[in-house]
Amino acid sequence: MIDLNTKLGNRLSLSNPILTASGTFGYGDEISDIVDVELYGGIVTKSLTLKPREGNPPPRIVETPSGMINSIGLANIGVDLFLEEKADFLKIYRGKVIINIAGRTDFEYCEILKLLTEENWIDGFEINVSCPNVSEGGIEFGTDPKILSNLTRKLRDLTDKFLMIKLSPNVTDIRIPAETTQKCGADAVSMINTVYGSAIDINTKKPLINSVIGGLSGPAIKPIAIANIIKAYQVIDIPIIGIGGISRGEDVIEFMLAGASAVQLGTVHFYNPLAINEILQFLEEYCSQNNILSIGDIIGKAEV
Amino acid sequence: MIDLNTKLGNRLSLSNPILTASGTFGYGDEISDIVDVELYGGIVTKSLTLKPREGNPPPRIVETPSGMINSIGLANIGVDLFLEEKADFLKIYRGKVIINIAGRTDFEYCEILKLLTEENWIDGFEINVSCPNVSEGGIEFGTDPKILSNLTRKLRDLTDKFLMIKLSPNVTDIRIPAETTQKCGADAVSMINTVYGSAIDINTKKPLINSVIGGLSGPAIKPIAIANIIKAYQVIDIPIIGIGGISRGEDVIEFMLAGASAVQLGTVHFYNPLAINEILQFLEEYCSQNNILSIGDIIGKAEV
Amino acid sequence: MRKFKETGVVENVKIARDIYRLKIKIPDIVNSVEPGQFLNIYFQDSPKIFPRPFSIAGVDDNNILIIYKVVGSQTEKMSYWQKGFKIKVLAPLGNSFELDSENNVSYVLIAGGVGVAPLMFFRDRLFLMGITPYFFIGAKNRNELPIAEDTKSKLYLSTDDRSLGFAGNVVEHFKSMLGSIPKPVSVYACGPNQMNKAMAKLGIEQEMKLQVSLERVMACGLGICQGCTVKIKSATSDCHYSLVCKDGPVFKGEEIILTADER
Amino acid sequence: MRKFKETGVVENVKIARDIYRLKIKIPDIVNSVEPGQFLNIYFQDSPKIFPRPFSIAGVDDNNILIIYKVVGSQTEKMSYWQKGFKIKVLAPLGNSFELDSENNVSYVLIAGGVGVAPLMFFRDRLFLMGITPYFFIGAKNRNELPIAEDTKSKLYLSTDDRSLGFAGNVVEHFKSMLGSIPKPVSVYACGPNQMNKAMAKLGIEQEMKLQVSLERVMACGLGICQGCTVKIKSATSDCHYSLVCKDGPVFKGEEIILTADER
Ligand SMILES: Cc1cc2nc3c(=O)[nH]c(=O)nc-3n(C[C@H](O)[C@H](O)[C@H](O)COP(=O)(O)OP(=O)(O)OC[C@H]3O[C@@H](n4cnc5c(N)ncnc54)[C@H](O)[C@@H]3O)c2cc1C
Ligand SMILES: Cc1cc2nc3c(=O)[nH]c(=O)nc-3n(C[C@H](O)[C@H](O)[C@H](O)COP(=O)(O)OP(=O)(O)OC[C@H]3O[C@@H](n4cnc5c(N)ncnc54)[C@H](O)[C@@H]3O)c2cc1C
Ligand SMILES: Cc1cc2nc3c(=O)[nH]c(=O)nc-3n(C[C@H](O)[C@H](O)[C@H](O)COP(=O)(O)O)c2cc1C
Ligand SMILES: Cc1cc2nc3c(=O)[nH]c(=O)nc-3n(C[C@H](O)[C@H](O)[C@H](O)COP(=O)(O)O)c2cc1C
Ligand code: FES
Ligand code: FES
Repeated sequence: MIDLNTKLGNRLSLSNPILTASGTFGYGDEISDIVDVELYGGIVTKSLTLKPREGNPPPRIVETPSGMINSIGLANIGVDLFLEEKADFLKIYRGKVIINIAGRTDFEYCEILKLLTEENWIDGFEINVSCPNVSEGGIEFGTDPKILSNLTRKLRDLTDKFLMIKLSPNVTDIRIPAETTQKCGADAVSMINTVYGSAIDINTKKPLINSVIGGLSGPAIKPIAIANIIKAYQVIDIPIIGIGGISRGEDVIEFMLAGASAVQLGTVHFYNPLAINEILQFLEEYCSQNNILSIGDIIGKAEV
Repeated sequence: MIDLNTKLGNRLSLSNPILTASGTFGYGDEISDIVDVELYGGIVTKSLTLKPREGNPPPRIVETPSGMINSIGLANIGVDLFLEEKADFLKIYRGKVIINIAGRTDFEYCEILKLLTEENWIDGFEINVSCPNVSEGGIEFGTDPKILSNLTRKLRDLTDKFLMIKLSPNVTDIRIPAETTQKCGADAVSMINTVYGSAIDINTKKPLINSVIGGLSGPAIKPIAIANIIKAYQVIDIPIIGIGGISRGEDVIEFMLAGASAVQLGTVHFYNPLAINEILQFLEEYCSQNNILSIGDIIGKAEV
Repeated sequence: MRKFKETGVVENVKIARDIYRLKIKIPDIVNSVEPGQFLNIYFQDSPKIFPRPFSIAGVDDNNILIIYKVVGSQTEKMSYWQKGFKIKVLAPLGNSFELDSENNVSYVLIAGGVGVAPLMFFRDRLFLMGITPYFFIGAKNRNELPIAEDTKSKLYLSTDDRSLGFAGNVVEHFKSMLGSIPKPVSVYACGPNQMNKAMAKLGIEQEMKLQVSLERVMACGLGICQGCTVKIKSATSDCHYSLVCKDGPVFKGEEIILTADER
Repeated sequence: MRKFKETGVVENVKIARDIYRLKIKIPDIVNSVEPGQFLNIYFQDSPKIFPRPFSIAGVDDNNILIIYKVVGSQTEKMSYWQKGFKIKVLAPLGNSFELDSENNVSYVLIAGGVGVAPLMFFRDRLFLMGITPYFFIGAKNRNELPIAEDTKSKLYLSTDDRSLGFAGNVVEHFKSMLGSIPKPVSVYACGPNQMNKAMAKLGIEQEMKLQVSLERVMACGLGICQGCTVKIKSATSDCHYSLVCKDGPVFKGEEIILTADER
């Protein structure tokens, strides 16, 4: 037996390094009839906002070569309904529960965090900073170091729970937001959120995504995720949670060698809902074949 | 017969909107036995540097989902040998000849341009600004608006020929370099150059690209290219030459609807060397089916 | 209960131009599937990553039937599958057609092209209950008609190119016959968006009970990606988004707001 | 002259564990291909975009033969190809083995696994010239030996697991026999990197004439991407990069600098 325990700083430990990625696994209960949710080290929920959101008009998704673009527009049930409807399931869930939070203003992020940090069945927060900041003319929270550090500090002050910032790859230099969030007290960073992408229907001349530009995910972006993780790993000490196109056990190893302490499965849930089973089996095999006693030993061990 | 003539500003006209992408077609002569080079509106050469370069150590290429990463390291024969060995072929070539230039300092770019702008068989220049500027601590020319405008202005002063700046997608906001180059007198921008990417061999723990981080190209990046072109088209008036994962005639139409006046074929030459034949045939069919008399009529016509 | 299964192809035969019938072995769910439900087929090693949804067109003791048309690369691959080929499927998914609450209604099924699939399964169910429905099937031309005769329904065929049956589309055909079908009618439709729109309009005009099975591009088919939205008008809200894969694919005619820019 | 062709599979048979022989119809080039050259096979609709290079293992009146081993997804797909399946190929590519300039040399061919392919073609040529070469073939075990007997060469087989022939690898086998092969020898080798390295070392130690066919990951196979570089020591330069697809795949033993970190 390989030791898959994963410590993400001082505030969170996982029974294995595989989490779900926000927006690709609902709140855990939706596909628990198909996938054994207990196999994951933890669940990261769909982004929650203060009020429920209908999300963007269709079309919201389109297939692209080895990937997809989505523009769901943060459709979600809002924090109140979440507590009402989803808490029961998540309370008895044995893995860790990480709530992904999105907002339009610092105030919104803070309000949600305040509401949720009291709940003892919640183990931590992932902050989706790829949202337009309406108080700052729509610039994304994650792309401006000042906006990002303001938000991170405020959130850090409000919770003693695990706090992770989810970084966008749509920046010139990922090291800047990575360093910023570490400096402001975040426990970890997760990366990458989706990459800007678009597609046009040549027959109707309409964008295949109603919001025109959406987020690219899936295997196509895996090399982009790896590059960003390698860069970030060189400048920060807090754990990196790797995301982007992970489909197989091999990919998990690749992300960890690049510097990820844990990973999230996203789009793969759509094309292979039972990926987690195959991945855990592969990790066992890889580690025993390579005499690795604890999966944590390979973090950042790529000879870059 | 559809009118495929394409005017790229006042300094360059093409018989059709399909060019080759730098580094994926050599200098035109290398695969002229397989592909009919006259079918292209023009050839964009492999990046030329002042002195010959051996390029990076292997491995230099790796396959990724629907794409590839390369780090050739600008291996090229240098401007002198180029003039000696390649001019004869390009002089009799009936399409347009666009020389792609790379350098480490403003001086290097300027020297090459000076040497080449006198040659009357050369129709224009594409400037590869995804190179580290050694005088500015290795920051890429393309990512800093000041460095980019300095270089563009200097080059503009040196030539009356068609001058196109090739933009990198590895920036927070593509509109900034796009506007910068327009302001500094460039005739056109081409986009996108490759996206940062990396991959690691999980058995050897070594990067699958010697330089660790290389450039991602191929169908995987097509949505990224489309998104960048849509954004740039909204802020600049000079022509955009679209690049990134184009494989089929459908893709060419998609790029043009997004705002590209012409396109370049890159990685597709590796997996379908005769793509140009299929693409030209498709353009004819699409235009006649949709009652388009001149291909130029569709530029930017996506209802975004 | 929906299940993710690795299973095998039992039969794959061409039944019309570009149209095939595929039999897939899934013994443990055949008893729980309902007409209107669909399944997901998964593909390995493809640049197209989404599973493909297909309506369940029938069941026998061990197998599920689907009827599919070759329209792109994945359905083309399917057409090459031979007996014994291993595939992964998730079934059953989505909701189903509801029987009319009244007893003496005329059941009318309206199918455009391969939209015939879920309605054939529904027809089987009705027939088992002793009901012989009216079955209108339209296609572009006779070569694309998935079935030519039927013992379990009163079959009405139409072709756009006049090559067989009624000359015109299936909605026109139905409209032309409406007078001679005993009232009240309960109508079930499945076809291309264009046809579904026309049916929804007709349903409201004629104040008919109507259920329509819709199609949307789906990433998951499971209700988790929130990608397959359709605008719905319901009793409680004027307009909101529903998920075709989870709240559908079957919707009441009066619920549907099919806007111009939806695919 | 290399040509890009859409053509068809003539035969595809299993000849050993995971090893197949594929016959492809390309009548207009069979007369111009040389032993050592390779071809590109192109794949449609795959997330792996590179064509796959394979050595030409022989020709007949109309066809080119290759011998391939299933090692990943594309070679697996190939193993399902049936007679008549349409494929796109580009051939011939690369340089070829050079005959020794001297007359009375002993030709020795050293193959590791499917490295046998180009050497079988070379053996055919030698045999036509009245030369019967020494042919050393090594494999992990007897089930992976591509050929078991040969009338056109003096065949020497070895297996790592001692299941057939000499017990050990093919380089050791050759070394053990070197004393009994009439000098001078001219050696031609093709196999995994490990073997090629060992051969290059042996070649220098023994001052043998040696030609080695190398493999590298290739994006284009055409000499345009500059991706398939190998470090070469030549008369004019101490060390520079050559392209395996264009300057190779055959290199002189003394040219090769195989560094540890190359794949
Ligand atoms: C609930 C549901 C039930 C369906 N039942 C059937 C059925 O019984 N028989 C049948 O032949 N088809 C059915 N379809 C449609 C079927 O899923 C598509 O034809 C198939 O996905 C096309 O795959 P492809 O790769 O061959 O084509 P692609 O190359 O992906 O696409 C070809 C064309 O089909 C459209 N298309 C692609 N995916 C979908 C999709 N998920 N939904 C709708 N249109 C799509 C594209 O927009 C394009 O115009 C159903 C779809 C849904 C959503
Ligand atoms: C000049 C040349 C001649 C060759 N001749 C033959 C031959 O006659 N018979 C034969 O069976 N094979 C030959 N090969 C190797 C063959 O090209 C690979 O086995 C094939 O590309 C693997 O494809 P895949 O998708 O099945 O495997 P993949 O999944 O792509 O890879 C499986 C393994 O093969 C390695 N590999 C992948 N591509 C290449 C490549 N281009 N070169 C070397 N290793 C690779 C990978 O690193 C990996 O370890 C030759 C290669 C070259 C460069
Ligand atoms: C349909 C869909 C919905 C998503 N919703 C969210 C979200 O609500 N919040 C968030 O932070 N990320 C969201 N993401 C991004 C994923 O969590 C993940 O960062 C991204 O998809 C890259 O990983 P992948 O390639 O493994 O999917 C979503 C992704 C997809 C495909
Ligand atoms: C092997 C290879 C070499 C390249 N060399 C150059 C180069 O020398 N100069 C340059 O500006 N771009 C170079 N590029 C980038 C391409 O010109 C193009 O911008 C990029 O590959 C995206 O287009 P594609 O997806 O169609 O290939 C190279 C790309 C590849 C794949
Ligand atoms: S397809 Fe994912 S929610 Fe319907
Ligand atoms: S594979 Fe492209 S140059 Fe050799």
